[in-house]
Amino acid sequence: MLLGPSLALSAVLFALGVVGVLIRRNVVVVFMCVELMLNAVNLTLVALAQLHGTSGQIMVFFVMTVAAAEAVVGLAIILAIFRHVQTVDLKQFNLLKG
Amino acid sequence: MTSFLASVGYDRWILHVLLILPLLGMPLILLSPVRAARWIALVVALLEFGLGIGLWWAFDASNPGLQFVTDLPWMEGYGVGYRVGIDGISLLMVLLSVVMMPLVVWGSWRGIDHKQRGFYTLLLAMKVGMLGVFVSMDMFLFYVFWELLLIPMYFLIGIWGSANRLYAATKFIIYTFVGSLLMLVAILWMVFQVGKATGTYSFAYTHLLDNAAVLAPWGPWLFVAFALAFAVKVPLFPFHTWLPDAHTEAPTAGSVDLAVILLKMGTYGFLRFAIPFVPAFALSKTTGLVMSGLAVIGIVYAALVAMVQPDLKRLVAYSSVSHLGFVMLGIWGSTVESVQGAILVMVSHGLSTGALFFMIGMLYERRHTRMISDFGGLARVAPLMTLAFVITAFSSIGLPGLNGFVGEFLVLIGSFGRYPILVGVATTVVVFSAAYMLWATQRVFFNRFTNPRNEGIGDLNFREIAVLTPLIAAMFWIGLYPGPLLRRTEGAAKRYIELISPHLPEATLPGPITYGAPR
Amino acid sequence: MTALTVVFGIFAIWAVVSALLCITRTNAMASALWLVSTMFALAGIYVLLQAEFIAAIQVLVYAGAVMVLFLFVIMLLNVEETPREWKRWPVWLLASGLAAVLTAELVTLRGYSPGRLAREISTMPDSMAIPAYVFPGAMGTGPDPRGVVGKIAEPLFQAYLIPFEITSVLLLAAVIGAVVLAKKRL
Amino acid sequence: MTHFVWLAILLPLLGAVANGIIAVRRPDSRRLVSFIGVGVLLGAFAVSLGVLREVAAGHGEATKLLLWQWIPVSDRLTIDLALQVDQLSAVMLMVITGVGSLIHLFSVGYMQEDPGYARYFAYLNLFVAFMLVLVLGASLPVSFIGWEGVGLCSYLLIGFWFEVDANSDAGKKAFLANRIGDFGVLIAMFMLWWHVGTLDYAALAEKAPAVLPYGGTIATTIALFLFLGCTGKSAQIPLFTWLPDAMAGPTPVSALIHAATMVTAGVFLVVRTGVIFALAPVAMEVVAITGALTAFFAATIALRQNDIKKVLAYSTVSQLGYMFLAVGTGAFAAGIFHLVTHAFFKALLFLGAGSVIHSMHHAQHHAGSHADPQDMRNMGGLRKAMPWTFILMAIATLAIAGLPPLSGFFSKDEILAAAFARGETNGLYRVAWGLGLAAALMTAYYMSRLMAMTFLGTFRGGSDVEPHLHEAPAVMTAPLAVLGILSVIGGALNLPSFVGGSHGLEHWLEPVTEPATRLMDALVMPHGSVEYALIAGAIAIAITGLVVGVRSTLRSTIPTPAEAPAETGIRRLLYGKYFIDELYQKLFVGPLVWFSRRVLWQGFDQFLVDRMAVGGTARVAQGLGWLGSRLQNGQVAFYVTLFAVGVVLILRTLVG
Repeated sequence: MLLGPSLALSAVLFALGVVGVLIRRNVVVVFMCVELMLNAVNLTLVALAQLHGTSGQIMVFFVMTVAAAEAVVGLAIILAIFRHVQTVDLKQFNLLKG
Repeated sequence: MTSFLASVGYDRWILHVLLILPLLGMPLILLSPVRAARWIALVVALLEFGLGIGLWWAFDASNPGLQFVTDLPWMEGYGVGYRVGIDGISLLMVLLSVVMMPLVVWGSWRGIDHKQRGFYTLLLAMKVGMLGVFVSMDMFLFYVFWELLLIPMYFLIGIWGSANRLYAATKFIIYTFVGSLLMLVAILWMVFQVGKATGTYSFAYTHLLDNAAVLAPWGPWLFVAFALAFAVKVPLFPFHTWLPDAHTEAPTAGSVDLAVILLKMGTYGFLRFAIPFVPAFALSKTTGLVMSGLAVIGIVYAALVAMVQPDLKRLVAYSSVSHLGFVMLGIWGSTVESVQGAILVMVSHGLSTGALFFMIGMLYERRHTRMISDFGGLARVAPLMTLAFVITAFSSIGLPGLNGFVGEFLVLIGSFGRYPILVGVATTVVVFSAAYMLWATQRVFFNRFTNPRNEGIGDLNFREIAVLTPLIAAMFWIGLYPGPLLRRTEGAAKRYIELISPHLPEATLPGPITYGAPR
Repeated sequence: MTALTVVFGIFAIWAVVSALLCITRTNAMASALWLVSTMFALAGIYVLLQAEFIAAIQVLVYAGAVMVLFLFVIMLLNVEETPREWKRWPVWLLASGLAAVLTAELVTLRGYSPGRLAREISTMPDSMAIPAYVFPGAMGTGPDPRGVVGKIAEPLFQAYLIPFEITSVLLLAAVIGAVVLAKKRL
Repeated sequence: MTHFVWLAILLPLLGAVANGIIAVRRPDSRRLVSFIGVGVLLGAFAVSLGVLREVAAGHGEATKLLLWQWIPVSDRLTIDLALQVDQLSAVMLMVITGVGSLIHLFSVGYMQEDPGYARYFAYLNLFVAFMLVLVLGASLPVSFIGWEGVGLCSYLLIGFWFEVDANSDAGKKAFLANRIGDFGVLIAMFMLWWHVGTLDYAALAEKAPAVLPYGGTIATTIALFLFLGCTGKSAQIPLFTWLPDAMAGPTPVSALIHAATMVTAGVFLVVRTGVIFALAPVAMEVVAITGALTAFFAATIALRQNDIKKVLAYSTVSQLGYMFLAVGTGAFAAGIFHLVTHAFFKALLFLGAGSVIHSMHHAQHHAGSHADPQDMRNMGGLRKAMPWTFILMAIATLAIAGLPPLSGFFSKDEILAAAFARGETNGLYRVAWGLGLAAALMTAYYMSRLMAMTFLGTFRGGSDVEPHLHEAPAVMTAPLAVLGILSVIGGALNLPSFVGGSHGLEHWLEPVTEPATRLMDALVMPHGSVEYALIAGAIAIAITGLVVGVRSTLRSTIPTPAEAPAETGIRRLLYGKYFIDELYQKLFVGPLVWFSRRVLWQGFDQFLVDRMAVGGTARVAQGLGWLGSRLQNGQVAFYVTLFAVGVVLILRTLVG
C-alpha cells in the first residue's frame, strides 16, 4: 500500500506547480506548471483508486482528456495573444483589466 | 347562477383558465400585427373578466376555508406542487384584478403610442403574476409569481414611463428585490425546518401552516425576512420612498396596476403568510406596537407629505401610502372587524386610487403635465371630469356613503380596543386627507381659470366615461351596501382570528359587550 | 522497507527533482523537458500503484502528445530568454510560503485514513450518498481478472459511457477552438 | 306615513340626481329644474306632515325603520341603515322640509339668472337629503352619513362660484373645520362601541347609564369628543371661523345651511345623545360655557362688521352659542325650541338680506357700478324701495332681539332662565347666564344697527344706482312673508306658563329627552317674582340695545368703504374678528405646511431616506465595486496568487 507516500508526493508536486505558476513570467512555463499540478492531482486519484476501485483511474482518464483539450486551446490563446503583444511576459498580458 | 356554474364544472377549471388565458394571449400579441395588439389584450381581458366574475357566485360564503382547490405535483422531489385555491380574502383580490383588467387595457388605449405589442404583452404577463400571487397555495409557486410580477412592472416603468423613468424603475426593482430575496431565504428555511420536524419536505401552504408551531424558535428571523419583503411592497413607512417615484413615472396602466393590485400583495402577504406562520412573534406586544406604530406614522406622515406635493400623481401616490397604512393597522388590530375593514380598504383603495390615476392619466394625455399649478378652473371646461374627480376624491378621503369610509371605519373601530392612542392619532388623518385632496381638487378644477392652454382640454369622451363609470358605480355600491362583500370575507377573517387568537396579547380595552340591536 | 517502497522512493525523488528543475530553468525549452521527465517518473509510480493503463497513456498522451505541443509552441514563438525571467523576491517569498503551507496541508489531509473515509461516507445523508458503482467494493490487491485494460474498459464503457462520449464533443470543441484562435484569418 | 318616511329622503335625492343630469346635459332648462327642485321639497314636506301627524297620534314611542343592513361585519358589530322616527326627528323634519321648501322657492327667484342654476338645485336638493339622513338616522354611523354629507354639500355650495379663489378657499376651510369635528365624532363612536357595545341611539339611551358610571372619565371623554364634533359643525369656539367665510356661497344657501339647518346639527346631536352628556356633568359644563362664550364673542364681533351677511353670520354663531348654553344646562327642549325659532327668524333675515343684495346687485349692474353689493356702508334708506323686505326683516330683528311676544323672546328667555336656575347650584352657570345676557344686549344693538344702516337714513351707494333699486319678485317675497308669520307666532310652540301656555314642545320632546333628564338633577325653573324680574330685565335689555343701535347709527355719518378711515384700538380688534383666522394661520396651518414640506418631505423622504439611506446603500455598493475592480488588474499571476491563497484557506478549514 503506497497510499500515504503517494499522497505526500502528490502534495509536494502540487505545491511545486503552484510555486512555478507564481514565480515564472513566461506564460508558456506558467502553463506547464499548471500541467504539473494536474499531474499531481492525477497521482492522488490513482493512489486512491487503489483503495476504492477503478473509478479513480477513470477520472484520471477524463482529466487527461480535459487537460489535452485545455492545452490545445490554451496554447492557441497564447499564440493569439503573442501575435498581439509580441511577448510571452505575463506582465504584459493584462487584457483582462477592466 | 350558482347551479349553472356548477353544471359546467366551473370550480374545477376557473383558476387555471384565469392563469392560462393571459399566457396564451402573450405570444398571440407578439405574433400579430401591431394594430391588433390592444384588441387582443382587450379581448383577453374581457374574457378573463367574463369568466372570473363567476367566482362571485360560485364562491361559497359559508365555507371559511380554501375553495376551488387544485393540488397537482410539479417538482415532486422537492415538495413543490401546482397548488392553487382561494378563500374570501383572495376572492376579492382576484375579482379586483379581473375587473380592473379590461379597464386598464382600455384606459391605455390612447396613452401608449409606441412599442404597443411589448406593452400589452407585459400587461398580460403582469396579470398572470397578480392572479398567481393571490391564488397560490404553494410557497414556491407564490414566490415564482411574486417575482414574475416585478419584471413586467420594471419594463412598464422603464420603457413607457415619463421623464425620470429609469431612476424610478431601478429604484423600484432594487427595493422590491432586496425584500423578496430575504423572503426566499425564509421560505426555504421554513420548508427545511418543517420538513425536518415532520419528515415531509413540502412547499404546500397548508402543510407549512399546520406545522407552523415548529417555526416558533426562528420567529423573529422569519418574520423580519417576510415583513421586509411585504413591508416594501405595502409600502410601510419608512420603506415607501420608491412608491412616489414609481407611481409618478409609470404610465397610467402601470400606476393603476401598481395601486390596485401590487400594493395589496404586501398586505395580503402579511395576512396570509407573515403573521400566520409565526403568530407568536408577529403578534407579540412589541412587534404589534412597532408594526401598528409604523402603520400609523405612515398614515399621518404620508397625508402630510401629500399635502405639499406639486405633482398630482405624486400626491395620489402618497395618499396610497396613507391608505395602505390603514390596512396594516387593521391587520394588527386583530379583531374580526378590523381585519374585515383592512380587506375592504384594500378593495376600496383599489377602486378610488385606480380611478384617480385614470383621471390623472387623462389629464396627462391632454396636457402632458401633471403639475397642479399648470391647471386651475377646469370645472368650467370639463364638468364631467370634475364631477368624477370630486366623487372619487371624496371616496378616497372616506366620505360615508362612498366606499372609502366603510373600510376605514371598520379598521379604526376594530383596532381601537387594542391601540386606542394609535387609532386616535390615525383618525386625525380625516382632517389631513381632506386637506390634501380638497386643496388639490381646488387648485386643479376650481379657482380662477388661469392657464389659457387648458382651454381646449375637452371633457371626458365616451371611452373615458366607460372606464370610469364602473369604478364610480362600485364606489357607491361598496359605500352603501357592502354587505355581500363583507359576507364573503367574513368566513376567512373569522378563521384568521381563530388561528391567531391564542397568540394575541390582552387587548387594552375590554371588548364590546355583545348587544343585540332591536330590529 | 520493502522493495516496492524503495522503487517508489526512487521514482518519487526523480519526480520531485525534475519538477524542481522544471520550475527553476530559465530556458523554457529546458523547463518543458524537465516536465516530460516528471511525467515519466509519475508513469513509473502509476505502475507501482497498479494503474498500468494510466501509466501507458501518461507516457503516450501526456509526455508524448501534449508536451510535444508545448515544445512546438515554444519553438514557434521562438522568444529570446525574457530579460528578467524571475519575479522579484517578495513574490518568491510569497510563493514559497504558500507552497510550504499548501504542502503541509495536503500532507495532513493524508490523515484521512481509509477507515476514516469509510466512516465518513457511511454517515453521509442518503441524499449525498455516492452511487454504488463508484465504490464497487474493490479493496483487494492483486491482478485484476479482467486484465490491465479490461478493468478500465468495463466501467468506462458502461457506467461512464455518456461522459466518455461527451469527451469526444469536448475534444472536437477544443480542435475547432484552437483552429479559430490560432489561425490569422479563417 | 311613518313607514314611508324614507320617501322624504329619496325625493330630494332623486331631485338631486335629476337636476345633476340636467346640469350636465341641458343646463338651461330652468323651468324643469325649478319644477323638480321645488317639487321634491314640497313632496318631502308633505311626507313630513304625514309623519308629524302620526307621531302626534302615537303613544310617544319611537318607530325604527330598517332599510337594509349597511355594514354587517360580525356578530357584535352590525350597522343597519335604519331610520328612527320620533318626536325629535319629526320636529327636525318639519323645520328642514318646511324652511327648506321656502328657501328653495326663494332660490327660484334669487338664482334665476345664474348659469349654474341646475347645478345649484342639484346641490341644494342633495343637501336636504343628507340633512334628513342626519336627523332620521337611528344610529350614530347612519347619522354620520348625513353629518358628513351636509358638510360635502356645504363645501360644494360655498364654493358654488368656484372661479373666485376665495370662494373655493372658503368651501375648503368649512369642510376642514367640519372634519376636525368629525374626528371627534369618530373617536366618540369608537369609544361608545368598545365601552357600551352599541352605536344605536335607542340602545345607547338604554344601556349607557348601566355601563358607564355617572361622571366617570369615559363618559366625560366620549361626551367631549362628541362635543368637538358639534363645535365643528355648529361653528362654536374654537372652530367657528369657517362660518363667516361660508357666506361666500349664494345667500339662500347661507339661509338654509348656515343658519337654519346644518349648523344646528350639533345641537341636535347633543340632544340625540343626551344620555351620554347627562352622564358627564363636566362635559355639560364645558358645553354650556363654550356656548355662552361663543354667544358673547361672536356678538362682539358682529358689532363692528359692515358686510350685511357677515353680521348675520356672526349673529348665527352667537345664537348657536345660546342653543349650546341651553343643552349644556340640560334644558334640551329649550335648545331645540331656540333652534326652531332661530330657523324661522334667521332664515328670514338671511333671505331678506338676500333680496337686498339681489336688488343692490341689479341696480349696480344697471348703473355700471362695481361697489360691493353686500357692504352696508353702500346702502341706506332701502326702506323706500323695498318696503316688504323692510317690514319682514324688522319683524325678524325684533324677534332675534327678544321682544315679546315674538318667537325669539320665548326661546331666548327660556334658555337664560334655565342657565340662571342652574346657577343656583353651580356658579359656572351663573357666569354663562351673565355672558348670555350681555350677548342679548349686543344682539339687539348689532341687529338694529344693521337695520338702520340698511333701510334707514339715505342711500349712500350713489345716485345713479338708487333709481334702479326695486322690491324683489313675489317668488322671493312670498317665502319671506311666510317666515315672517312663523317668526311672530313661533313662540306658540312652547308657550311658558306665565302667559298661560303649557310648554308644548317640552312635553312633546319628553319621550326623547327623558332618559337624559332623568339622570340629571331636576332643573328648578325660577318662578314668581324672580321669573318676572328676569323677564323684565330681558325686555329692558332688548329695548335698550335696539334703541341705542338705531340712534347711534343714525346719528353718526357713515363713510363709504372707499373713504372709510382705518379702524383703531378695540374697534380694529373687533373689525378684524380678533384676528383669530390670522392666528390659526400662523399657529397651525402655516407651520404644518412648512413642517410637511421642509421636514417630512424634503428632509426625511428626499434627504434622509432617498439620499442617505437608499443613495448611501448605492454608494457603498459602488465603492465595493470600485474596490473589486481594482482587484481585476488583468495580471493572471495576481489572480493565481489570490486563487492559491483561497485554496490554502479552504484547505485549512478542511484540515482543521
